[in-house]
Amino acid sequence: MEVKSIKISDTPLSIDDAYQFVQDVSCGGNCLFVGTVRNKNKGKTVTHLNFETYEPMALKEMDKIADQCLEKFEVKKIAIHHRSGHVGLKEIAVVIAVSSPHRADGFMACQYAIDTLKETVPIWKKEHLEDGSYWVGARP
Amino acid sequence: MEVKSIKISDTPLSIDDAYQFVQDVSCGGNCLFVGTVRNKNKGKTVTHLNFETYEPMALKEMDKIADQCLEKFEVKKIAIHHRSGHVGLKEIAVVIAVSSPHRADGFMACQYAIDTLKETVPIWKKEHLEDGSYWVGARP
Amino acid sequence: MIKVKCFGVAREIIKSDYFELNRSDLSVKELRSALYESHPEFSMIKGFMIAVNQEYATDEMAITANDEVAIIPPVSGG
Amino acid sequence: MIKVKCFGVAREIIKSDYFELNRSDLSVKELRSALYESHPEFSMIKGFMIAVNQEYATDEMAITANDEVAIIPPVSGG
Repeated sequence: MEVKSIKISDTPLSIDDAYQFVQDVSCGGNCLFVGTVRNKNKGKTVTHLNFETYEPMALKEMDKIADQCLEKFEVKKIAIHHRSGHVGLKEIAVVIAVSSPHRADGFMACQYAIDTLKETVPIWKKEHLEDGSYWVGARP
Repeated sequence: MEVKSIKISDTPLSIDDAYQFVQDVSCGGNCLFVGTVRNKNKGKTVTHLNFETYEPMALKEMDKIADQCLEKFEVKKIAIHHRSGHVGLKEIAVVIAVSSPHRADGFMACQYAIDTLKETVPIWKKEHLEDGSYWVGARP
Repeated sequence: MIKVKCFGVAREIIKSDYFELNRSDLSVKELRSALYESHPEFSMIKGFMIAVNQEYATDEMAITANDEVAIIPPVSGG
Repeated sequence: MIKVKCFGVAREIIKSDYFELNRSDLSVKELRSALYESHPEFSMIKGFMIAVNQEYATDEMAITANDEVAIIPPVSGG
């Protein structure tokens, strides 16, 4: 039985796809994190994002995070799906879904996965503003 | 702007309904908890659940939880949807969705909401097994 | 006459959706005692709360005939 | 010849998807120094990691011509 779903997609992500993958008749708790594009960042007006990925390495790092979640927490299945390319306002940038017999582990695993993804997965976000664009987090 | 969606429904719940309600262009983080019916509990085989509700009071208590989340955490919108009646295996018993500018608050609010719901909201779960049924948590 | 709504295991103990008490006013504590007396099976469950007008009530609270009263056995939603 | 993949702000600094270094082997630390020397703009970003064969590499690691090498500027997914 496949317990990990790891994906980078240049087309819109579906919350239901991630949910359907993780949902399991042996688990009562499903925790999901859905990251979306917001219209403001530090007071500036955002028009859209562009995600650049080092795809094979990003998939490997996402897979490692999934393995860590399965090892550290009592989790049955995990999905980590990330967008690439042009992502508009309110669109989904990332979906993480976790199923677990006990909900506390599901929350911890889901939070661990998104926190770690933001630190280790080689994906870069260019934020496009009304008056320019910049690579998020690149400069001091 | 309505920031709370509180519902008890005798028909299947939709994750997307809860997500669409909370999603907001000012928020980058959406945390969801989806409680589903599992096939085993303490080694016994479950066939389905039946939820009985004291509906007007349950809605009031769910509304209080939403207010507490909005007050305690930096949360923009919250949805708390619960099923009533016959709920089959793998079906959704409860959906909680929270949008927040910062994800840590979203996770805390979502977990607070489901933990508190299980303690205070007058809803009763009858678990139907292959060989009988019982009210969950009623007896020592 | 005070009418008390019954849910879940309480409904099964009372064998009805409601319980009628031939009193015009009493405290929550007195209602509890009356229930344990008329239906000793209540001592076999984990306890119960009383709600008055759809709010959890303390033992000291007074109940009158116009109040909406309910027995709240241990909840198990979610 | 060692070919180094460039992403994000590194791609904009290098002005290409890759950077070619006329060496047959060197350490990660030496690659870093070579990059800072050829493109001083690297000192204006928060730093970068080097990946060798799609894994984060330490400064001591050796790079040879057959390795897949990449500059990993501060990541910002999610």
